[in-house]
Amino acid sequence: MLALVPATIFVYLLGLIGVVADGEPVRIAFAWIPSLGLDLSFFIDGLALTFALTISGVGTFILIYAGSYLKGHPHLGRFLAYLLAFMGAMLGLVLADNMLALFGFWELTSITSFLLISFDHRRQAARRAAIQALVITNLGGLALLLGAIATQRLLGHWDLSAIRAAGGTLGESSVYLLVLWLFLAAAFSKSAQFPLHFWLPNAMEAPTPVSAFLHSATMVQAGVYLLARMTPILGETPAWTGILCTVGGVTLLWGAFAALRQTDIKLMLAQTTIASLGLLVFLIGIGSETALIAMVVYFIAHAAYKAALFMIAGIIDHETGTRDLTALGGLRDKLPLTFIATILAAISMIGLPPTLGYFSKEEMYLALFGGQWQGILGLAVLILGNALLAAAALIIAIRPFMGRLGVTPKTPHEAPLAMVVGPLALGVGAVLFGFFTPWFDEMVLSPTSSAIAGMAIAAHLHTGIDPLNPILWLSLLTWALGGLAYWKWDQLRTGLRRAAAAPGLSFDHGFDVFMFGLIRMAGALTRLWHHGRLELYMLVIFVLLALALILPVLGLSGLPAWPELPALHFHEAVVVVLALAGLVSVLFARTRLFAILALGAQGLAVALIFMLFGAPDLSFTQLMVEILSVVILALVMTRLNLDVRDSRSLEEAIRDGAVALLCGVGFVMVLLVVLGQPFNGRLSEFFTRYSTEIAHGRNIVNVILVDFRGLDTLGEMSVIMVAGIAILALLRSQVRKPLDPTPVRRRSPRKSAAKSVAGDVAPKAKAAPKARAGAQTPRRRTRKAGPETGGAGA
Amino acid sequence: MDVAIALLVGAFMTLGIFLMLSRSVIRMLLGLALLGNGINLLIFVSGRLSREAPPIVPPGAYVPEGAIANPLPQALILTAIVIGFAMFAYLLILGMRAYQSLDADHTDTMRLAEPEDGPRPPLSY
Amino acid sequence: MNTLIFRTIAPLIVAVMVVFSIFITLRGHNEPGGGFIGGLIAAAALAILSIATSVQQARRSLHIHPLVFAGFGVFMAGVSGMVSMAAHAPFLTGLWLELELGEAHVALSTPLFFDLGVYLAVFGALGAVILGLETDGEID
Amino acid sequence: MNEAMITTPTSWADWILILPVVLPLMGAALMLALRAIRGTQAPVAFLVTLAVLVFDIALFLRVLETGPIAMTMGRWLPPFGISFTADLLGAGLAAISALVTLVILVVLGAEPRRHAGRDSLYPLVLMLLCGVSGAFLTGDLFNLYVWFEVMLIASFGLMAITGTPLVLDGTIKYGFINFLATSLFLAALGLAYGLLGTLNMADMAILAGDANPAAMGVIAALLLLAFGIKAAAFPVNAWLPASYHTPPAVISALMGALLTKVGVYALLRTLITMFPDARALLDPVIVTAAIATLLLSPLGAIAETNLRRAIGFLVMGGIGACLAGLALPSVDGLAGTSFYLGHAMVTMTALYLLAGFVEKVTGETDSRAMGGVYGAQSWLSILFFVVMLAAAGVPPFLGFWPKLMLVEAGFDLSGFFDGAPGYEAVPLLLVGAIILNAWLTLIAGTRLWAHIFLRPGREGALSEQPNDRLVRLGRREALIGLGSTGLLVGGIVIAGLLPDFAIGAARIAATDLLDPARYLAAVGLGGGQ
Amino acid sequence: MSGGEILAYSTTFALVVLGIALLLVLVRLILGPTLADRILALDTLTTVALGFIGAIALRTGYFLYLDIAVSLALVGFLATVAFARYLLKKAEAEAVSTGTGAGVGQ
Repeated sequence: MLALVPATIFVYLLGLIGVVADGEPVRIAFAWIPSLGLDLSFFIDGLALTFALTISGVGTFILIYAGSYLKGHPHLGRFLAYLLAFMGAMLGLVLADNMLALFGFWELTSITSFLLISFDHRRQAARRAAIQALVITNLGGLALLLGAIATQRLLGHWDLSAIRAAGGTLGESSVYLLVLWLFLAAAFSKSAQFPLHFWLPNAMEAPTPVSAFLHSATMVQAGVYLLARMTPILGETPAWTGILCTVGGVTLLWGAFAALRQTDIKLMLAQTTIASLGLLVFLIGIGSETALIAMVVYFIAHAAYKAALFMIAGIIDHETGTRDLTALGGLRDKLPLTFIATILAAISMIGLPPTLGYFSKEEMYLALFGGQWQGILGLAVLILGNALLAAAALIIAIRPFMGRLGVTPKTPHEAPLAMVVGPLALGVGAVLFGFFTPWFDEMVLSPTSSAIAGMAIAAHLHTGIDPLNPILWLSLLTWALGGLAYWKWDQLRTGLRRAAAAPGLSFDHGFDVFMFGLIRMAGALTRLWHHGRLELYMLVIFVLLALALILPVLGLSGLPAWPELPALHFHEAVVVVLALAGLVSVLFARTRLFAILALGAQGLAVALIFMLFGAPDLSFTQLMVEILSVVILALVMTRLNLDVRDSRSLEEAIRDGAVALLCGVGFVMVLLVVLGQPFNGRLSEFFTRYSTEIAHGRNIVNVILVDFRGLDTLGEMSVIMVAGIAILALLRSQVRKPLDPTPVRRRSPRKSAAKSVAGDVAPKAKAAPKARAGAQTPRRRTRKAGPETGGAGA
Repeated sequence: MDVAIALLVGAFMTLGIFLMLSRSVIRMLLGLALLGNGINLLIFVSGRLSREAPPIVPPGAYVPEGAIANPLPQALILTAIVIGFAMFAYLLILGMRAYQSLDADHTDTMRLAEPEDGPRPPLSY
Repeated sequence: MNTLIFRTIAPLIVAVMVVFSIFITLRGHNEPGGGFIGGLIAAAALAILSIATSVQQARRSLHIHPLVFAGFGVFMAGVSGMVSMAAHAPFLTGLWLELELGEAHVALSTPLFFDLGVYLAVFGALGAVILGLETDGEID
Repeated sequence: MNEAMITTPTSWADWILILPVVLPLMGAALMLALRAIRGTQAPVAFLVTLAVLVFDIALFLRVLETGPIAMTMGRWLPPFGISFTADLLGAGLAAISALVTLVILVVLGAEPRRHAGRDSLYPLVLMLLCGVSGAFLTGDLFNLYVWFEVMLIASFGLMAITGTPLVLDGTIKYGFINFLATSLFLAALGLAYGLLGTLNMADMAILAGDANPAAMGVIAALLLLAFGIKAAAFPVNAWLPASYHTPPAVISALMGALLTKVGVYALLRTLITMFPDARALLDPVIVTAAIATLLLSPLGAIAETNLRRAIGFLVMGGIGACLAGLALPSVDGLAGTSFYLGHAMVTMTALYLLAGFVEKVTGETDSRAMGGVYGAQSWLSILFFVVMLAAAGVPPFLGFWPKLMLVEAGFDLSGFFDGAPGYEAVPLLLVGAIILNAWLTLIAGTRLWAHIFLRPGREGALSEQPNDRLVRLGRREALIGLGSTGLLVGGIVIAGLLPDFAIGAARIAATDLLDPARYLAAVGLGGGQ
Repeated sequence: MSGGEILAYSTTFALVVLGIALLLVLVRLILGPTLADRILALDTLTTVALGFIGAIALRTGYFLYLDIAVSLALVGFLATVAFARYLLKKAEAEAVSTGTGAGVGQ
């Protein structure tokens, strides 16, 4: 039923084909974020339409297939929802005109891909594959973001259509290479180009419909799409051609060889997908008309046969319980419809006429034929790659179906129709297209390749088979090589396996090394900075404090001058000495009580200083606060057996002392600077002037407190109130302590502690069985070391 | 005299910070109290000092006769003293509770939230 | 501190201190003093009472939980600031009402209530802390 | 009277400026005063917060319409009275604070078991909201200090409310370092007063230009240090991961949402609006701190196994992004920071709340011992996933837009893509750090997701076995608690899809931050000076 | 010599003497040797400070300082009381833990 959604979209888009082929791209825009100048704009030209049709077309069959493939799975609904979400994102990606919207859809495809790969989340391999895919594609996505912003900065538009319309190109820009690499990083990561290719085979952990849809036909093609899309803006430079051809060629060969190494059908298909992606990138890199035409044809052909083959792999897996090519065989009679579909898809993959695969091969050889040494090298790469792919196709088409019936975990039966219809239709389609080449040329190929190249291209596929055409001989060579590779597959496979194992290190393993290295480094750094030692946290702060105080003064004004101010009187000096003596006594106090006493003496001295300099209210308050502090300290100390002596080693004490001294000196210096400046007393003058007249109070300080700046006081009294609440809560929390599951190590000798034990044990005993029975009774004083208390006490 | 008090501020800060860097919670609290007093004095000096003329308007007058001490810093410090006292009381009792629960007032023993030999992050997916 | 002298004298001192604290608060607008200092003195009085007799006794003599004082004080201060809403003035605008009660001349003002609020808040919160310290916070 | 007081009457509508502070204050006071009536606390707290939210939104809309507005307490002429001044940034952040507090109150109300310290919980939450609102709306530096202290003491109370040894340890670190930070703020304030002779922020902004540069440098550096600690900027951020995971999850949510953001707000207000000259001197420091915070925080999240501690590191990563904006003082950069602040408040609340549910479901706090939540709790899993992506800044979720603005600001300020030959390297470094941060955050998020949700069982040999310790959430909790969190997340998603309004507002806020003329005019200063 | 001058001289003299007293008390506070000595020193310090405040009130003519002196006199002993209580509690605790009545002091 859900398949109706993509089907409808497909039909709708099909209706646009004529319009687009007439050279009238459709643009739809909604005002999205006017403040950033962003429209949510969609642009449908040939390129977008081809991709969108592929996505919705393949998507239709995939959804039909998936419903049957995962029948009875508890999370089928979840799966289909993710799949639909992915399809929406993918369609958005290819249709989006705005680069930021494109980036958004790009990331959405990564995320939905993550969810789909990890669908079978019970296996670590699936989780690993999902994370790997997301981590790699997300890094590429971020590069895309940077590239998009840079492009907008350089060319002035967010909309690609507007850039193309203005003929914007970055080829001559001084930062061209940087921007190019940003886009390439995005495309290569998404399209699994060497050396970022390794996530794609792992992504085969996903259920087969996902592999068929995301990791062959659509999502991985997003990188190809991006490159095609950016060709008019970034392309046709030596760097472009060089990088794309090199990377694409290497990927093609790497994937093709790796494919023949596999025995798992899905993995083999995944590797051929990598190879095909390399091929597409290679063709875009060449960028000539024929190459682009070849690329478009190959893209369509590949999407059709690869999706079909993946679905077939799924059917085989589903029906036999294994995907191992060496164990399979003789399924021809058991799965006749599947066999037909396989043959059709394989023909296209091998590139036999009259399939699309054939045409694409012809075109690509044509594109390179007769070039310089680069062309010949490229041609060789293409032929070798295509030959290996053909071998893989032969293997997949023949091995499971011919020969003796293999011993498989499940007895094979033909799959339900819903599963077979997709591969069949796609296989037939791949073949049928070959018979409608004129229509195909006009309606699909020309608009698409024109859109890529940014200029009009009239595509024309060479349908005739002309023995004099050297290209045909190249095709024959390809098939011959492919046949040879198929014939010698077993030897080849062993050899390749040995070669792959030789370095002892694979890219895939490298990812683990990177991730675990990152995690280890993260752990080490975190332990380094967040070690849990309060005194060092503080030390950092005070070092910064010293720098903050000293550097600006030294840097901007030099050592401050000693301002000319009146000296102290004797009694004032005595008070200062008292303060100092109090300070030093606090430092050297050997017992708690002495420390408190010294603190009191120092506080008294401060109060006297306030008094001597005309601040009776302050003095008053300071005295009261000091006395109450001493009282509270004494009350607390009676309950504790604390040692106030310094436990620092001498070196630590010197270090701390130096930092503290620097801070102190810094404060003095900045105070001297401030004191050297004229004072702006206008606030106080105002308060003095109006205190009595308007606020009716003669005590100016009090008037400031309750009237001029009453809000401060309101906040302050609420601080006091909250402190009261908080302290009571804190104190009350300790009554529960004897009920801790862990034994109490220390208990104050007071009687009330014993009382509270006696009073609290009973309710706990009553409450415990209830709690075990699951009743959520709010218990008053019992504390449970549950999750909400942060698992404390454990 | 401003300079003398400024120097006193420096002494308060130095000793307060030195005490705050010690590992005993109770000493850190004493340091915090000293630091608070130092900052109060700093505000006091910043508002410039004058001797023995409280900012009080004599009865019957509208404005005080002659120069008076700057009233605004006094109001600010008064607020700061009371707030500082509330904080001091809270932290003191927090320290007491921590002592009772963790069995020492030394920061070395306070490693529950960030265990000394914390778990290494798992190398898995 | 169960010495006879202290136990006998303490209530007297406490009474004097409480009266003195209110006095200091009320005249704070014109002379040194005010809600803070008053509240601190009152809290000190409570501390003396609890040391001289017992926490339970001190708590009983208050009748109300000290935090209720604090809450009420803050609430009162807030209300005294809100009154100016009626006068179309901003928050915490001082409004004065001069009452002539026969011979006496009484000036009622929002700053006065504000200051009383401060007194109650300081007294309540510190009283709660001082009493709570002796009883693990269970001072209901 | 005219030379001392404002004589124009204050209409009742103007009170929306002060009510977000006064209402929770009086609500909390009333709760204490009427503590005999216990059952009323939760509904009262809810109603008060709802009222605050309504007033905040009204204030925000009004500021959007008319520009910054001010109310000077006691009718005294500014700068003599305390001016509450709301610009779009302050009003917006205040509104978001009220919103997240409301959600948290709902989640709290839906919990089956009452927390310890029940009598104090609701007053403390309200006082925290009061302090936060005050800090966002005040226009007076000393008053800001007072609200910081209100906030601080309320957060102390909340954090230690259960009084377990773990919590006490966390609170000691939190308490000492944060109180030290406010003390340093006070010292800077005293020096600023001694130098400028005024406390009103607008007035200070006017006078700061002519003041002694050395002293201003010290003041700005002290403010940076003090608010940097508050905001949890590297390297003075250690208190955050040491403490945020210790209290119950709802309280973590409240703190993670509000406290550090106020620090960033104060940095913006003081260093951008008030002392731009002094900030320029500190640029290298800010840049270093921003880059280090951006890079080290997600690494912490990768390394950490305790779920909520890991989230604490994510909170800090967000702070790094905000600091990056501070180091990119253009309209785009500051708008990015402003937007990010709002985003981080909502997202981190949601993340902590969801972490709380996860802890309830699994009965564990350590992600190594968790597992299998995906199978058991689909909604919780999806919500967590979405919020994680929002935190990582993956489009189209909310976190993406501010990061985009920051990156754009970095590009613009570097001049690298202008085509002109010379360029600044530092903004590009910041851009790189932001991008790497997004990637590392995603790695951290997916790791957490894989371990807690995807993996069927706990770490070790049993990891492929289903976790048999999972508990179902209570009906009421699942419906109301998770439901309200879900609404919050839904809001994040919708705001991420339609960010135009937020971006526009952030732009206006940033413009006012950079050019305080409208701010000064609202206070009644700056004309003719 | 006028009355004012006499007052000025005598208050200066008083301040000097009180200052010396303050320093002497300080010596006792620091040297101890027993805790009781130190507690008494702090108590005396409060008393001397009282005198100090009084002298300043006389010297400046601001009698409002006397109010502070009054309240200091009222409240100042509280610290001493608290210390005394502390010593008692400590002695009690030691008596409980060691079984012997430990003396006051260290």
